[in-house]
Amino acid sequence: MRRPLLVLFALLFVLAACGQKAGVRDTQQVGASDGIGSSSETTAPAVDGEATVPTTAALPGGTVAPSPTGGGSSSGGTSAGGSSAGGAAPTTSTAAPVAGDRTGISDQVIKLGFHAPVTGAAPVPQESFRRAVMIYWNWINANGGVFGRKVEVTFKDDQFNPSSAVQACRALVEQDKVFILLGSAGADQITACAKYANSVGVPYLSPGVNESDLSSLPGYFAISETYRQQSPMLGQLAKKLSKAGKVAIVIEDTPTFQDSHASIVAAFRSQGLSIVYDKPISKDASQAEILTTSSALRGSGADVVYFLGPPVTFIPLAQQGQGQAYTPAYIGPGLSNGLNLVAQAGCPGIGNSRFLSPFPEMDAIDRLDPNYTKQYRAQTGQEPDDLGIAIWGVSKTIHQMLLAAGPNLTRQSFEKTLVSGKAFASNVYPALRYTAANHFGAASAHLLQADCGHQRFITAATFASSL
Amino acid sequence: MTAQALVIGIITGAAYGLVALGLVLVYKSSGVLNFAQGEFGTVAVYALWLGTTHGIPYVLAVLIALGVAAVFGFVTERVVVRPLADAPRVTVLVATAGVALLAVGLELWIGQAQIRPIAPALRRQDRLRILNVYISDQRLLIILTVVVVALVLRWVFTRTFLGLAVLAASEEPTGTRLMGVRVERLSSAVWVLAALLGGVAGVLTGPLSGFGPGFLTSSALVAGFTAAVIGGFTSLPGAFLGGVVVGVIQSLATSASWLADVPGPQTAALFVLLVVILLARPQGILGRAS
Amino acid sequence: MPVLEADGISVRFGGVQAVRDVSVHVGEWEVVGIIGPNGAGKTTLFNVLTGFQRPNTGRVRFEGDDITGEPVHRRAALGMGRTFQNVGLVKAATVLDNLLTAQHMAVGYGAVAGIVGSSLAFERERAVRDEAARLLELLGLLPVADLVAGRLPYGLRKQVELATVLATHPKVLLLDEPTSGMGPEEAEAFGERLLALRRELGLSVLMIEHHVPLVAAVCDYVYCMNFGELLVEGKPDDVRSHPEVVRAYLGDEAA
Amino acid sequence: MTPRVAPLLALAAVVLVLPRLVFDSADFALLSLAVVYAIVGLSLNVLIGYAGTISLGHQAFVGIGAFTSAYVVTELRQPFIVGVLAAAALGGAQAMILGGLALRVTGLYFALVTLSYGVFAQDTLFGIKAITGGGAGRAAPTPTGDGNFVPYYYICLAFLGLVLWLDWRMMRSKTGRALTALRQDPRVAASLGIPVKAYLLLGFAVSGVFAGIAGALFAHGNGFVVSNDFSLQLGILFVLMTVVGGLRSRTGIVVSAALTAVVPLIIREIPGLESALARPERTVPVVVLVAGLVAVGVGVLRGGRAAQVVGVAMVALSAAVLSPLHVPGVEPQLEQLPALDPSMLRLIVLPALVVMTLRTAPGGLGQQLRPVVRWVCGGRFSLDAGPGDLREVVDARA
Repeated sequence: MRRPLLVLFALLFVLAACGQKAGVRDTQQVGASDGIGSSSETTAPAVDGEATVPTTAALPGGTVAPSPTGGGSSSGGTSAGGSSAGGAAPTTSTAAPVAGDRTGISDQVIKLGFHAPVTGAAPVPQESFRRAVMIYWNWINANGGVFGRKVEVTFKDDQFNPSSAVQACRALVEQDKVFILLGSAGADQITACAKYANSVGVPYLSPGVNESDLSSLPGYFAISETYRQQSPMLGQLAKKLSKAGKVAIVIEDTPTFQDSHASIVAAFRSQGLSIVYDKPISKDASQAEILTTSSALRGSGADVVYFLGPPVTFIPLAQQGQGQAYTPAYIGPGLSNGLNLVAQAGCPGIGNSRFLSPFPEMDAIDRLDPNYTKQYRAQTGQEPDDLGIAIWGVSKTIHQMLLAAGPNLTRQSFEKTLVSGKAFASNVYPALRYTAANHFGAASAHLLQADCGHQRFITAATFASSL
Repeated sequence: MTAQALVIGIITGAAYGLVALGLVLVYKSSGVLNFAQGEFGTVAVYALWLGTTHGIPYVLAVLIALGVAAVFGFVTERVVVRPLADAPRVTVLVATAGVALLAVGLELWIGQAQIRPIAPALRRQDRLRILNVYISDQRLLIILTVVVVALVLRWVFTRTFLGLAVLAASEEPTGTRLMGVRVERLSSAVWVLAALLGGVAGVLTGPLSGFGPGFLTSSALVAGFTAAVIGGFTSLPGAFLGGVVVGVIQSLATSASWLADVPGPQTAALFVLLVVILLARPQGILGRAS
Repeated sequence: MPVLEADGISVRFGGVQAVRDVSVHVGEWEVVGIIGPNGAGKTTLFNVLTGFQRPNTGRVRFEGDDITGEPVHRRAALGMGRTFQNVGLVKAATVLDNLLTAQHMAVGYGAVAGIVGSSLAFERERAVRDEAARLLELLGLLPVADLVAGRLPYGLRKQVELATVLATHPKVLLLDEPTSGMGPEEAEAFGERLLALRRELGLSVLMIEHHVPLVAAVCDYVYCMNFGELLVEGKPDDVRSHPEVVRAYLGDEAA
Repeated sequence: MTPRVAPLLALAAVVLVLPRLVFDSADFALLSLAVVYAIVGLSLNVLIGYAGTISLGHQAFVGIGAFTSAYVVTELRQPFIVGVLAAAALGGAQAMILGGLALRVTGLYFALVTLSYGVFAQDTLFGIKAITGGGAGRAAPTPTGDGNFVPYYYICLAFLGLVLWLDWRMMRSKTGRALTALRQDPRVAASLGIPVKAYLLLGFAVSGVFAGIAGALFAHGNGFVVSNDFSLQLGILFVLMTVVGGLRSRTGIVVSAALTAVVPLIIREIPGLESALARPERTVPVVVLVAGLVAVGVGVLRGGRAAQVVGVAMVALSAAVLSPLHVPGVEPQLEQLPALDPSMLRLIVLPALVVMTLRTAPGGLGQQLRPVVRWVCGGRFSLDAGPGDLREVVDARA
């Protein structure tokens, strides 16, 4: 009986030690035109020299992105093995010449690193994320790329956990040698990663969340309004919505949200509203806590509730409120990517909620950027959703920045371009204008409103800077 | 405020009682602390979710989900518990913890990490109003279920041949076998029953806040064990009462202003409660000293 | 001065009076026996003497000092060695390791010094090993030194147990049915060894024993218990022929 | 017995040199984690294997070490080594407090206490903002420079060596004998003069010190710690890997813990496995395929006709299901992203191994490795190199 076990263990042990075989990495590579990415069956060799630019990005297994010099072999720390054309970029390194740091840039490719929670406590919907992540860049790459370079996005899951986020970002920087890092959702994760990125001199961009921890980082740039910046607008909104003049504040219990809390308190006060409830809510709130909170909210008489926390907490809170015959207007600086899922899960409880968001909802996107739905349908054959808009918008903003930075791209020139005073407008995310002193360059947001009749959110206002 | 906390505690504690019942059932009949009890429920919710999203009517999907839980319980007994019948009880505990972890792994794999919503069996939210707290039909159903199950099981264990045989088998397996009782079958029956109870707990509480991998283990296993300890670990109605006590203490801890600066006051309250009870009355509040 | 002395010991378990007002004493160099039918409270009394059981009333004195509240290991340190009815060995360890374990008090280095491996600890370990080997040789157990104690035949286990108790350097030995499971000849041999040990090591002995001829042969003094009370005490021959004892316990055998 | 030099040198080469040759420098983060897990396994072994007391809250022991060291290094601005020492001290202290409870509450009930303690630590202790940063976590800089894991791996190895040495010394000295005695029969231990309660506390303290060291190394290897790193799931994982390694077997535990940690690396190194694992509909046939091959193998070895037939059928069936997946071009582009973090496979592999271990090989991996270890230590190589006491896997006092 013992012998098979021995063999199994021995096998595992040997496999662990038998070295780096050509295979897939744990990175989740999304090659520019490498249609099959990391699926194991791909054994197409990397083709040296010129590759025809694919007309559409969805040519599976067809053309492979041009291999950078030295690709394929497992020298040094960067090769991803034979199958993944996007893996290797040993041509440039941190030891680049005086011209600047060209890590992640080659003549053919610009590599971006992207982290988001697809697992963990409050993950973004995986399938939908999976579909959306390369749509914008596939389209750009198919039309010549950025100054002839293809953009590749390497994605890693941060598990909605700051600690995993740092690891993901470190792997993106060290293993995948990306040019810049992008964050998407989750304030704690973004803060942790931004600090890391700053410590190794890699530019980091994300939708703005909390300001206090990030404003001191020279390499951090917010591509939307921060929670603090949104507070005055939310104050006005609360003033408009509240009949009784009584408002409540429910914020997830993390130090990251301290400045958000201070700013919303100030905003409510300046609108002359009286704050009748102000208590944090636990990260993993139990049934009893949610019931107690909703009951206390009802007891306080607040008819507007500012909520800042993950959907996993918001949805049961709103539903429980409805069960307690309590339906205040919930407002806030946006739940994480993809509000329509919140609507599907939370209606009718969330029926009376309005959130600010860096990107518009499905009802307005065609007016602002008709290419999105077209490309989404063409590339995936599926109906587009709002998570796709979020990713599309980020990508488009980065594209503007890369174009502005010009063909002689380095990390230094990129950052210099950002703070040159130029405006970057994607027409999806708010227009951005940074200065050397201010890396929080957005001045507007979209206002989204729940529409429980159709279980979705609709865009009540686009690019509002006050209400 | 305190009176309200009492009501909230009772209605949330009933769910703990349901988990505790399954734990007590297994412990009473085999002396095993079953760490997989929560996952019996989570697996059932996943089955319910798969069923309803594939267009199976709700009631049928619930039945299928309970069936899945029962099969899971049966397989656990056959593959893990029975071969370890002679092993120390801590060994079996480790094995059931392994089963729980396995279930979490499979759930992650099949359903991903998403927290998902699922419709309740009964939708009316504001059926009853006690001390300004509305109690939904789903919660009433949970309370009713836990009371009925506790009483029925108690009756089974004190009045029926089956129940007495189970108890006898746990005390004196050889003697019971000599009396012509098939001890192995009893063991299977107990685990299937426990898994069914777990499944009921899962499909009833899953809709309250949505579910994810391992949700019943993380939200109710520790509370369920504490409830069982309060109930003396062998008393079935005691498990229900223990659940209510835990629920009330948690909701008091949540609303207590002097605990406002303590992070995770509910978990802290649970830990302190368990330690205090075990130190003061190791046999539990309702249990009798052996 | 008596080595071990118990005064007016009573123990109650719930409603059951296991031991009622029992006094025993063991003088220097004495071999004292406790007899009585099963359930007479002998082992409970033993547990009180060695510290496993707290008496409800009564005092226990060792060499004149009151040790009633002392924990088991402290009594062992004072010089009380005890064997168990069902063989008190570390069953999974080898015979040698058992003897090393038994010299716990004698090793002469601290626990932390042992863990970090001070030179004193290494040196003392060697000394302890030598002592273990000496004891094993003394008892003729060297051939089984590397065998697992729990797997030895019953009689050998008993002998190993005695060796471990001797390794604690006791002044008084408390033996709980040392000859259970032995035949008459083995028991007789055991009695001789016991007397020899007393001679060589200067031990006092208190033993629970059923084997009456052995008690008669080796004991200087005998207590007889029944229903938790002391029935009779005295010289073995007197106790043996006492009518109460005959009626209560020895009736069949004496007849 | 004199140890054989050649195999020991080979082992040293495998541990010290081989990783430099085959792994990226970035992979050393995971290799460091493997060393940390090995220390955790040894720490848990002191409690379960030596003292016979179950702990299901060991993630809290590790977490306390992690936050202590992170706090000492970032807030108090002390060097790394001071952080590790502080972590070891506090880890030992909190373990002794819990040990005090173990004196009063034994067996299964103590298992419940540790379970509850672990969750309490995660939610409450690790939520104290001033020390742990609340939910936002705390930075813990890597002493060898950020992201420079190669030297850090060797630092971790040095600590593993230290822990192994302490463990070995403990078991060869009076403490080890006292723990063995009190685990098997506290009454016998006491009557031999061993202060049972004190040694149980000492066992907890040693376990806590080891766990504290592991926690500090974990924190500084991660660069960042947050309360969610120390979940109930991790605590169970720790227990399972220790049991699979084989209680009271240092070798087995180190190997098993290390393998548990490097599961993602293993998956990556097996071609095709990662993407096959991405989605259940693709993995199930793979599992069936492997199971079928095993069934055929067992059938051939044991002469079981039925097993062979069933095995062949399973192989054929799964091959039929799998074959379309291999046709290039069929893969839709959406499949680019594997669905899950491969580390979740730990949650499936380890429980399966634990059930196998408990049922058929109670000595765990340590028992399987014993012939080899014996041979390396200078004994004869014999597959039957018998262990003395392997009847109980977890003979905690219950």
